[in-house]
Formats: sequence, C-alpha cells, structure tokens
Amino acid sequence: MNAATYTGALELAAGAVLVSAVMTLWRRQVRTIVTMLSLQGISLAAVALILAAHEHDGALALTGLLVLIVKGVIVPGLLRRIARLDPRSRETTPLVNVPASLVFAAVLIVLSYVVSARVTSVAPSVATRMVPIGVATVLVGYFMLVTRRRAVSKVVGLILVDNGIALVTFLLTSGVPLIVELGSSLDVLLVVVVLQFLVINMGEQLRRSELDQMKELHD
Amino acid sequence: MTLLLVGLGFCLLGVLTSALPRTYRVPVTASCAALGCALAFCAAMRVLVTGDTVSFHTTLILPLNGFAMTLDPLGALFIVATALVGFASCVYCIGYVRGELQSRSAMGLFVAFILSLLAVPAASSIATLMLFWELMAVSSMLLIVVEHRHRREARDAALWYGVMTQLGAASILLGLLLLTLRGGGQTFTEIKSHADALSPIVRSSAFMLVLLGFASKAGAVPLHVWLPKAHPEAPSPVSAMMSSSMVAMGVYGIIRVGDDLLHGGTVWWWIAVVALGTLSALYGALHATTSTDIKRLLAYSTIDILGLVLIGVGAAGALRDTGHPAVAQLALMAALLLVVAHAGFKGALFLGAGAVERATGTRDLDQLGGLIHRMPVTTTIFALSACSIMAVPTLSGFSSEWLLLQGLLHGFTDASTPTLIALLVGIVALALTGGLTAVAFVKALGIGFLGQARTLGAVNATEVAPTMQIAMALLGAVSIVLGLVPGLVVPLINRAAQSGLSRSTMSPLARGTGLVLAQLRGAIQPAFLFVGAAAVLVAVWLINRRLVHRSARRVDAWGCGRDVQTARMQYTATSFGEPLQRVFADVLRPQSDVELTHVAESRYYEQSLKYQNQVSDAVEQFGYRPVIDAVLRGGKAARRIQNGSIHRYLAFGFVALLVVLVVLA
Amino acid sequence: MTSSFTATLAYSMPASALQIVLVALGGPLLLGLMAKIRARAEGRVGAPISQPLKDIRKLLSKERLHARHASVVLPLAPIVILAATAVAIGIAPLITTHPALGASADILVIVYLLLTGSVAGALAGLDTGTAFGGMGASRAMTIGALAEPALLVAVIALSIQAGTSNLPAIVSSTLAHPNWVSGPSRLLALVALVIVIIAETGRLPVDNPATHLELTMIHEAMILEYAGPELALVTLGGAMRLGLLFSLVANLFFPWGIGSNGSLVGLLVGVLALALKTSVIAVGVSLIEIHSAKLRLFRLPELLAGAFVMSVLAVITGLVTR
Amino acid sequence: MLCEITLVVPLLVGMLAAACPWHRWIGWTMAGSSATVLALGVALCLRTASKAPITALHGFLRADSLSSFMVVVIGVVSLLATLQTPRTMRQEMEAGITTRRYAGHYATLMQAFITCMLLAVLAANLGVLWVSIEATTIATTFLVSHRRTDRSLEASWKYLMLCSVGIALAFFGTVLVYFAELHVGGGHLQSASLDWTSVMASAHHLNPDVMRLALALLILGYGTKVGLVPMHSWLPDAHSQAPAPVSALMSGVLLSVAFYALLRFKAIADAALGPAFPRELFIVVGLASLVLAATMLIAQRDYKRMLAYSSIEHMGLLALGAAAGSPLAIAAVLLHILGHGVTKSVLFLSSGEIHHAAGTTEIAKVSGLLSRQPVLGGVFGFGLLALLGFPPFSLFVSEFTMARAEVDSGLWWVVALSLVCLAVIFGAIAMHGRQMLLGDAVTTNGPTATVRSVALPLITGLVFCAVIGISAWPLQSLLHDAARVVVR
Repeated sequence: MNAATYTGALELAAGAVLVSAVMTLWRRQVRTIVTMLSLQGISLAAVALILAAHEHDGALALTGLLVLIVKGVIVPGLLRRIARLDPRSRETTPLVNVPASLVFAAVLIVLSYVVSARVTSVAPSVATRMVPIGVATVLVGYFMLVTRRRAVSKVVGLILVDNGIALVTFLLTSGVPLIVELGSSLDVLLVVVVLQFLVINMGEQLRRSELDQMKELHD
Repeated sequence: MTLLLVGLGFCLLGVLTSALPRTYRVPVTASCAALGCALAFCAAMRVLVTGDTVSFHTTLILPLNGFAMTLDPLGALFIVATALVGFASCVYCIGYVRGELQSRSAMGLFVAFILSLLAVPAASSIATLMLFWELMAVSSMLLIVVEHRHRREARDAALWYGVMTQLGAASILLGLLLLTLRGGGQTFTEIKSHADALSPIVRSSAFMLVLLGFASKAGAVPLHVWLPKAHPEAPSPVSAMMSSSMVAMGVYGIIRVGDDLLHGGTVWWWIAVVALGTLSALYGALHATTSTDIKRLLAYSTIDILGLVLIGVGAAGALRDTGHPAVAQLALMAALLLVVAHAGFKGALFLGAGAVERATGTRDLDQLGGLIHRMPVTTTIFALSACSIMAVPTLSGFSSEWLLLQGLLHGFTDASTPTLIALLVGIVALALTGGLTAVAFVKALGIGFLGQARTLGAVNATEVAPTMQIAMALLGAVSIVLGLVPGLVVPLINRAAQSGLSRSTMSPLARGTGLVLAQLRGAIQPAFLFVGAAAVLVAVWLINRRLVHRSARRVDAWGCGRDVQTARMQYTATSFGEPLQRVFADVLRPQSDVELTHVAESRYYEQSLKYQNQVSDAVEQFGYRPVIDAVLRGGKAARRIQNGSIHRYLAFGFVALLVVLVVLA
Repeated sequence: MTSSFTATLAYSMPASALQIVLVALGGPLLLGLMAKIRARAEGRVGAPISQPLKDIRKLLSKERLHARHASVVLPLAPIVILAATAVAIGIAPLITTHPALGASADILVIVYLLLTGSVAGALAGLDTGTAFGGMGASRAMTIGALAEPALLVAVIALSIQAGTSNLPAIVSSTLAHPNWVSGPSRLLALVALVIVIIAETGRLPVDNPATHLELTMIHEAMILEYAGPELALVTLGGAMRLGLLFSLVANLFFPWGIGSNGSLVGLLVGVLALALKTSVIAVGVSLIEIHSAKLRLFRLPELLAGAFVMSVLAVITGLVTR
Repeated sequence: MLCEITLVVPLLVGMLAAACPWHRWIGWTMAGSSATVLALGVALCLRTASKAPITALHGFLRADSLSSFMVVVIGVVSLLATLQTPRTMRQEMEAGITTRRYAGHYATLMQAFITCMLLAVLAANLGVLWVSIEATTIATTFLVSHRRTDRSLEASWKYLMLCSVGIALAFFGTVLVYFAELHVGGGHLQSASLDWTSVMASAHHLNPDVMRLALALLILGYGTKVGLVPMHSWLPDAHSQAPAPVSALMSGVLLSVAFYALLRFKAIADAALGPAFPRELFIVVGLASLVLAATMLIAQRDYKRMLAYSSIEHMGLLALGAAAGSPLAIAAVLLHILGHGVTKSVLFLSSGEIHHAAGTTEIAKVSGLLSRQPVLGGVFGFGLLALLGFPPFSLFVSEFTMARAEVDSGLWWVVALSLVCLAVIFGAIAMHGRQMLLGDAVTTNGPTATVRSVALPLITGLVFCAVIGISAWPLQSLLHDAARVVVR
C-alpha cells in the first residue's frame, strides 16, 4: 500500500466515523440511528485494518476484525432487537432540539481540534492528524448521551463515546494490548446486553422506557 | 507517670467491667474507676509537691502518630481537681444508679468519660490531646442521651452539645495544626520550640481558633448555648463531672496553648479572653437568677464562674509581659484556685441536685420545698456549697475571688490602656456577678430546701443512700479546706501557675495558712476570721440562751388575716427571680403570656387564668436559630440537585469534561 | 513577732471589742437620731433618741415564737447576721487604723460579710414558707444584688488610689495624702456610696422602715415572722449594719480623728470623732429621707444603676487622674 | 503462588455457585473463600513487607505492599459481607423477593465481583487494572438489580450508564498514558507495556501535556467509580437499592479499589508533572465531594442514601489526603480505606437488618431503635460514631493524620474547609441518628433480641476498627511500606 492510498483510505474511514456520529445526532428514527452506528463500527474496523496493513501489525488486524464483528454486527443487531421491542422508537423530543444539537456538535468538534493539538504534537503523523475526529466523536457521543431521552438513544451515545476512544486508540497508539481491547469491546457488548435485560424487565412490568419517568430515586 | 498510667489502666478496666452482669456491674465498675481516680490523684499530687515533670512516650499506641504524655504541674492541678470529683462521683454512683445509667454502655461510657478527663491534661502531643478530647466529647455526648427514652430534651441537648463540641474540636484541631506549619512536629515540645519562628499572623490566628474551641468547651458566651441544655440532662454524677471538670478542660487548653506553647503572644489575645470571660460571667449569673430548674441554674452558674476564671486567665496573660510578672502569676493562681474550688462546690451542688431529683423525682424548684426537714444531710451540704459559691467568707469561693480581685487590682499599676480597660471590666464583672450569684443561690436554697413542700414528691422525699451522702460530703469538705486554710494549697497552685507561665519566679504569696501577698499590701486570714466569727456567734448564742429560757412556741405565720396558708401561696422560684428578670428584660428577653378565659355568661367573671413565663436563651434565639434555620433550608433546597433525572446526572459529567478540556486546551 | 503579738493582745483586740460594742450601742442610737430628726421635721416631738435601744431590750424579754413550717434557719439567721456584722465591725478601721485582724480587713471581706448577713436574712424570710417572707427576700436580694457591686466598685476606686484593697491601709494612706480627699474620683465614689448605703440600710426612698403595708415592705416583709428576742437580734443586726456603713463612709472619706498611733488617747479621740462623723451623716441621710418619697420598686434599679455607673466612673476618673 | 491462589479461590467458589443450585452451604463457602482471601492477604503482606514485590503469571500479576494491603481490605470487608449472605438470601426468599435460581446468580456474581476487585489490585498492567474495574461494573449492575423492583432496575440502569461513560473516560486516559509511554524521549516509538513499574521507571520523561490531559480524564473516569463529585450521582441510588451485603462491598471496597487505581496513576503523574497539578485536581474533586455530601446530608430522608453520601464524603477525604501526597498522608489514606471499609460495611449490613425489621428506609419512619433492638441499634449507633471519626475507632486517627499531613504540605485552608464540612456532616448525621435511634419504642412488645450470627460479626468489625485505631502494631509498618510504593 503506497503512502497516498494509505492516507486517503485512512482519511476516508476516519471521516466516515465522524459523519456517522453527526448523522446519529441529526436523525430521530431509531432504525436509522442504529444503521448509522453499524456504519460507524464498520468504518472503525476499517481504520484498524488499514493501520494494520500499513504497519504489518497482526494484533491490530485481529483487533480490527473483533471490532468489525462486535461493533459492526452484533451490537447494532442487538439494538435493533431492542428497538423492535419498544413500539415507539422515535426520539420525539430530545432535551436539546436537533438544529441546536448540530450547532453544538460543531462547537465540540472545534474544541476537540484545539485539545488534540497538544497531544498530537508529540508525534505528528498521518494517523495522529485524525485524532481530533476521535475526540470529536467522543464529545458528540457524550452530548447525545446527555440530551437524548430514550434508552436506546442513550446507549447509542455511549457506543459513540466508546467508538471515539477506540478510534483515538488506533490512531495514537495503533491499538492497546489485545486484552485491553478485548475488555473494552466486551464492555460495550455487555452494556447492550444489560440494556436489553433491563428493557425487557421494565417492559414486562411497566411498558415504559421513557427515562424521564424514571425518577423514583432522588433526594 | 507510672502511677497515672496505672490509674488510667484501672479506668480502662472499669470500662471492661461494665460488661459484667447487673448485680456486680455498678459496684465493681465504680470501684475500679474510683481507684483509678485515687491513683491519678496521687500521681498528680506528687508532681505538684515535687515540681518534677514526668513524661511517657510510645509509638505502639495511636498508629502513624504515636502517643505522648507529660505530667507537669499545670496539668497535674487539673488532674487533681478532676480526680477529686471523679472519685466522689464514682462513690456517689454506687448509691445513685438505677434505671438508665445502670446499663452496660452507660456505665462503660461513664468510666471512659472519667478516663478521658484524667488524660486530657497529661496529653503532650496534638494527636494524644485530640484523642482524649474527642473521647471526652463522644462519651459525654452519649451520657447526655442516657435517658433518651423519656426525655425529648435530652435528645435535643445531646445534638446541640455534639455539634457545638465538634465545631469546637475542629477549631482546636485547625489551630493546633497551624502551629505545626512549615515542618513543625506535633508534640508539644516541638511546637514550643518551633512556634516562636512562626509569623505573628499564624500565631494569632492559631490562638484565636484554639481559643474559640476551648472557650466553647468552657461555656464562654456566646459559645455557651449547649451548656445549659446538656448539663441538666445528663445523669447527676455525669453533670458533676461535666460541670466541674470538663469545662475546666477548656480553661486548661487556653492556658496550655496561650501561655505555655505560645509563650504569651500579644496583649490582644488576652483581652479577648477577658472579654469572653466578662460576657460569660454576667450572662451566666443573670440567667442563673431566672432559672427555675435547679440543674439549669447550676449550669448557668457554671458559665458565670468559668467566666471569672477566664477573666483571671486573661488578666494573667495580659500582664505577663509587663513589669509585673508576679501579678500575672497572682491572677493565674487565682484562676486556678477558682477552678479547683469550683470543682469542689459545683460538684457537690450537682450531686446534691441529683440527690434531690432522686428523692423527689423533679428538678423544678417550683415543685420542691421543705427538704431541710426530710433530707437534712443533703440540705446541709448543698447549703454549704451554695454559701461557698456565693463567696461567703471562710469558704473556698471567697478565697479564690479575693485572690482574683487582688490580681486584677494590682495589675492597674502602670498597665497599658487596653489592659487597664480589660482589668477594669473584669473587676466590674466580678462585682456584678457577686450579687447576682447570691440571688440565684438564695433562690435555689430558699425555694428548694426551705419553706413548705409544694408537691407530693417533695413531701415524700427521704434522705438518699449513705454512699451518696459521703460523696457529697467529700466535695463539700473541699470548700471548707480551700476556704479556711487556702494557704496550704498555695504552694501547689503556685507550682501549677509557674509551669503554666513557664517561668520560675517567686511565689507572689507568703507562706502561711491564709493568703498573704508577699510584696504587695493585701491579706486575708480566713481561719482567724472564722475564729472571730465563731467567737461572736457563740457569744450571741449564749446571750440569747441566757436571756430567753423558754423554748419557742410554734404559731401560724401571718397571712393578712387569712386562716389557712397553703404551700401554694408561697413565693415561687419564678416570682423570686421576677424583679431581676424585669430589670434585665432587655438582655433576658422573657416571653410572658397571659391567657384569660371568660365565663360564657358574663365577661366580668373569668373562668380560668393562665400565665406563662419563659426565659429562653437570647443568644440561642437570635444568634444561632437563624443560622440553623438557614442551613436546614439550604439542605432542603439542595435536594433538587439530585432530582433523580439521569439526564442531569450525565450532564454533570459532560460539563465537567468540557470544563477540563477547555481549561487544559 | 512577740511585740506585734502583745500589741495585738493589748491594743488591737480591746480596740476591736470596743468598736463592736460602740456600734452595737451607737447603731440603734443613730436610728433613733434619724427618727427624731424626721419627727421634728414633721412637726412632732418624736420618741427619744434611745428608743430603738429600749425597743431591743423590751423585745429580748418577750416570748419566742416560730412560724409553723420554719426550720432551724429561722432562729439561726439572726445570730449569723449579728456575727457577720460584728466581725466586719471588729476588723474595720472605725476608731483605730490597727484593729484586730486588720490585715484581713479587706474591702471584699467586709462586703461579703455584709452579703452573708443579707443572705441569712433572705433565707430566713423564705424559711417561713409564706408569701410575704418570700416577697421580702426576693426584693431585698434584688436590691442587694444591685447595690453590692456599686459598693464594691466605689471602694475599689479608693483602693486603686491607695494600691491596696485593705481598708486600714486605705484609711492610713488617705491620712498621709490629704489632697486625695478632694479629688473628683472621691466625690463620685462618695455619691455612689451614699446611695448604696441608703439602699443597703433600707431607708427612704428605697424602703420605708416605718411602713405597715405588707405589699410595700421590703426588709420588714422579710422579717415579718420574727418576734421577741430574735426580732431584737435582727433589729440590732440591722442597726449595726447601718452603723458600720456610716462609719465606713465617714472614715474612708474623712479619716481624721481616727486613732492611728496605737495610743489610748488616740482611741478615745477616735470614738468621739466617729460619733461626730456618723451623726453628721445620719443627719444628712435623714434630710434626704425627709425630702423624698418612696420610689416604686421597679424604679429602684435606675437609682442603683446610677450609683453603679458613678462608682465605675469613680474608678475611671481615678485611673485617668492618677 | 500466593497471587494466583488469591484469585483462584474466589473464582472457584463462584464457579461452584454457578454450577450448583443455591443452598445455605454455598453461602458459608463464600464466607470461607473470603476468609481465605483475608488470610492470603495477610500472607502477602508478610511476604512483601519491606521486600521486593512478587510477580506471577509471567509478570501479569504483581503484588507489592500496596496491593497486599488492598487484598487485606478486600478480604476483611468481603468476609463481613459474605457472612451475612446466607441470612440475607433466606430473608429474601421468605419474603418472596428472590428465588433459589436468582440466589444462585447472586452468589456467582458476588464471587465474580470479589474476584474482579482482587484482580484489579493484583494486576501489574494498568490496562488489566482498567478491564477488571470495568468488569466490576458489569457484575454489580446485576447485583444492584437483584431484587428486580422498579426502583432497583432504575438504580442499576443509572449505575450502568453513568459508570460506563465514566469508565470509558478512564480508558481514554489510560490510552493517553500508553501513548505517552510509547513516545518517551522524542519521536521514535519505545516498547510500551502499560506495566505500572515500567511506566513509573520512565515517568519522568512522559510528555507533560499528554499526561495532564490523561490525569484529568483518569480522575473523571475512575472518579466515577470512586464516587467523586461531579461523577458521583449513581452512588446514592445504587447503594440504596442493592442488597445490604452488596452495598457493603461496593461502598466498603469497590470505591477504594477505584481509588487505589487513582493512587497508582497519581504516582505516575507526580513524577511526570510535579506534585502541583495533581494536587490541584485532587483538591478540587475532594472539596467538591465534601461540600456536596455535607449539603445533601442535611435534609436527607433515607438512611441508606445517608450512608451513601457519607461514602462520597469519605472518598472526598481520601482525595484530599492524596492531594497532600506525603508518605504520612498516603499511609493515613490507606488506614482510612481500611477503617472506612469495615465501618461502612458494618453500617450497611446493620441498615439491611433495620430495613428488614422496619420495612422502610425512610429515616422519619424509624424511631426508638435503641429501645426496640438494643444490640442492632447499638451497632448502628456506634457505627455512625465510628464513621464520624470519633476515637477509639480508626477513622479518627486516619482523619487526624490526613489533616496533619495536609497542613504539613501547606494546605491548611483545605483542612479548614474540610473541617467545616465535617462539622456540618456531623450535625446532619447526628440529627438523623437521633431520629432513628433515640426515643421510646412505639411497640409494646419490649426489646427484640438481635440474632447472634448477625450481631457477632458486626460487633467484631467495630471492635476491629477500634483496635486498629488505637494500637499501632502490626499495621503501622505495613502502612508505611504500602505508602512508600506510590510516594517516594
């Protein structure tokens, strides 16, 4: 793989991660959001695989495959099932409305460029240049986590955060030791499983997943 | 030192024996503690007599800090006072205990309380001091709630006490720790050598913090609010310990830190002490005159006497670096003598009040009366101690107040203007409290013990158990000894004062049984006065006998022509204090309330008349209540922070993250 | 040592005994004098000056009566009052500056001995278990509580000047520094003391010694239950108290005439001087009495507060002009 | 060997619990495994005292004095918690809250939870440390929702969401540390492993800009698990809803294990950045936690939440102690971890009993506890006193020493502020304690005795606290050793 192809491919894949993140913020239909998430997982895996190919790093390739399976296939699949369990699968009224969210996302992206500059200056390279994208994904995900009312949307936000961190990991350090990456991916998976468990339990008893009503525990 | 440690060990054993079965628990535990007190007394007396300082240090106790104890004459004096009252309280306990104090934890806590009181004056590192200080706080706090089941007041009192004492402890801790700033160690020796190098601001703020804490323990107004609540609610042996020893620990702390560790500091510190003392003396004396609960009255009188002690301590500090070190020493000796004297008479008074409560089931003066006929021993000792606190000459209260007056009076020669004002204010306070104290205790004695019994409880009262009488008599004897021959204890007090001021000047008092100023003009010889008075007394009595042969005939008292006079027609404690309450209405802020119900048919006849009069603590009402209410309101409002919304909780984190990123970017 | 001991035995002790006897006789006479002046001012002849003494003698021969609920306090109190007052008189510098136990004649001792007397009286009042006794005790103690500090502080104003609170020493140093007498501090202290003495001895406008209306009584209400010999002792005690206070004012402010050299002649001069000075004060006080009506009980604090403030001012003035 | 056994024992018991249906003896086996862990912890302490750390599994596990000490803490608290497990399960089954099947799950998850914590403290690698702390979240989520009531599901949902995002931030921070380690000494890559010892060895050369960001993220991230403000919000909900032994374990050790991670990273950051920046961060979160805890305790209505907020308070104190950073301070922090662990678990366990007896967790509805159940009330009361830092309990000496060390580091103003907060907290807790404990019993049945098997471990726990608060031996040298691991 020559340098130009490598750079282009990497930029494309990383760009796709960010675009899908912003898309999830933009769209309200849960199905669309989950699709975007799946797309993001695949792009993330692509980043890992491209880097692995560039650096001839077998472990990283393995990680990439793991990410592809977990974040590209399994997690979105599970989320889709959860969404199907929940009849009203539209994020009707987010706490911050969509246009405002998008504006805020832009601010977050700028912030992440500023923040990342200090880190990437340690080892400037093609890969580290993309780090702001990862940071931005984290922030956008966190933002989504805060402002979306529905359980599924919140989990999607969490996964965005996780994906963003994973992207940073790939770009900065070509992946952490495999066991850590395993743990990280497993974490996301388990969160979704737990969510499923909870939604099922709650669904059985209450038929509600509007989190706003979950305010029994307070001071 | 070994003796003291063994004494403390016996107290510790007492804590353990409180787990014994009910039959043996009280006698065994109380005996252990009494033995511990006796040993501590001997250890402290030895230090006072020889003037040696002994110490003990180990790293095996108190992890990370080590345990350090030093017994010097200053601490020894406080231990002597504590051990005396502790011993008496333990003896008293054997007869007194019934009901709640008998329980395992209460007995254990009681002994732990005594243990901590005995150990505080010997602690010689911040860690050790705070250990025993907090042990003292927690054990006394729990002892206040011993009767929590039936008395709501006890629960409230314990809360007040707990919060005040914790604030005080925090203040003391911070103050002491400030003295270790920049690499100073935590033992008192290290602080002593290190403190002089600290900047004046640090030293002053440290002293002010420590002063706040210790003054609140000593019940200084306006930090006193806990005291009139807590002391009455504790079981009487505990009240006696609290009122005679625990409050003295506050005084001890001020002397230890201000005079000993910090070598005096500036005059302003001590003027603050005098100011606190003056406020307390006046406020305490005033409230004592209007209290109708006998233990509450005693508690306020404790505030009053401790105020006088603080005046003495403050005068000593203010004068120590002027040209009159002897006068400073005199003032400090007066304060210390008053502490010991107070331990004696206030201990006896509280034990006496406990006896009355035990015998009649009430502490309300308005429900007592005529106890002199039914409890002659208790009445005699109570009267003796009351006379002592009223400073009747030839009793201990008088000796110490006289010494205090001398300390203040002779300080006037070429003192600086601020000191002068402080001394003047001190004298005025001393003069004013004298009269007010007399009113309070004439009321306590006259309403409570003389006249006719007002309720069935008072009618059916019987004299209390012999151990209780012995304990009261023991403390009563302290008043007589310190009053008649104060000169005998002067050398000991002088040692303590010297070690407090950390210098070894000559005693300002000459040797002898009385109190005779060595270089200045002034003396009292209570023993001689007593002989004189006794001679006149006997003469008058004899003449009286000679002139009148017949014994007295009993007749009904004059009742404006009414035939029957009932006990309810007697003057009550409330009415006795009413004139003064009226005079000082601006300070006391009494709330009275008249409720008149008319007969339905006619407005000119009334069915019932209800009069309520209540004097609550103005400082509490106008100083503390608003703060407490604000805090509680704030707490309620703050509940909204955790409103249960996960969005909000996540937002906390998100905002925190953004802040971090923005700050670091 | 021996010489001072013999001096005590030969001079001070008899002198003290003389003081006590003198005041025991003189106090009632002063009362009689004041009653006489008042009677004359009201246009009456009045009883002879020795009437109070005669009253006391008469009372001593009467039957002892005790209130039904009274305890041992009731008969004991008069003796305590008398003893405390007598000791105070014995050690105070009345006719000589060297009374027995003169070293102990501290202002605090005198004040608290007087207070002991008041306390005993008040306790006796409460001991009867009646409304009047309690009322009198309460009022007497209230007034005492306000008057006593003023008394103490006023004398302290003098003792600051003299550098000691020992009364004989104060008197001696006043003798040595006659210019002190005219100082503003002394004047203030004198006014304060006069008010205090009026209050402490139960004279008008504080208390009316001649009243027979229970509700207005103070001292009389307190001793309402006393009769016979015990009443005699109480009355004598009151008179001695009056005598002591008058004598103290006299000697603290105008010490001349007091025996100061330890001679017998000095003593005699001292007796005469004291009689003269106290009579003058008695006349002065009765003049005040004649020209004033009894104050309401709750107006009294203002009067006594005034006295207290004046005595504090005396101390301050003394310190400033030192 | 010791390290492996320490991990394997609870793991095996967990597998056993998964394999067999629930029975009482499984509960007792769990207690046995905890006791074994405790014994192994003591053995580890003895082995590592003043000596080089021992490694196992090719450097995968490493036990130095600090790890050994944490193993002891985990052992003590889990012993207390598992001793109550059979009773808790029986009560719940009797009340129909749980079934045998769920009881089995519960036992398995408890063991998994304990194993994860042990792994966290024994892991040599910072990544593994992260993974195992992450894994505790998963295990405890199910434990929190064990009762399957609406409230417990809500609590576990909040817990999961908040902790997942928090732990993700910690991961981010770990990645940054890894990145810094990779780029030690300029552009070319080093061999990096995230092994704590090797990171520490090169800590002086780590890029400060990266480390600054990393430390901030780590404090936010692990701070979530520790319960430091502003990431604390899950804590009161989860602690109040979990079964009492779970609350005890979470509050008693899980928080401290997360704090242990922070201590490790702080040592790195101190070396890389100098002490000032980490100190500032720790002071900010520590004081914020104290202030929040004080505020929320004033008008608290639920006693389990009260205990939870008190945990936040104590974690804040730990943060302040760590901010002081001297060896003495860290030793005090560790003693505080132990003391708080024992005290808090005693309190949570007794509050479980109170809940069982009173049927409510509302403070206002519990009164006269001392009259009704003297022993239980006594344990709860003395536990509260221990928690408030009264002698002879060990929290007194640790709090005092932390304050001393903080002043010694010039942080007197921090001590001043924290003392004010502590006084408020004292007032608040004393007020609630008064409501719950004092007063006359409403019922006329007379006092109820507390089951001895419940009372005995709790009383022993309190006595243990008192003993380590007074007697310096043998803990003192251990604390100093452990502190020296993370501070030079």
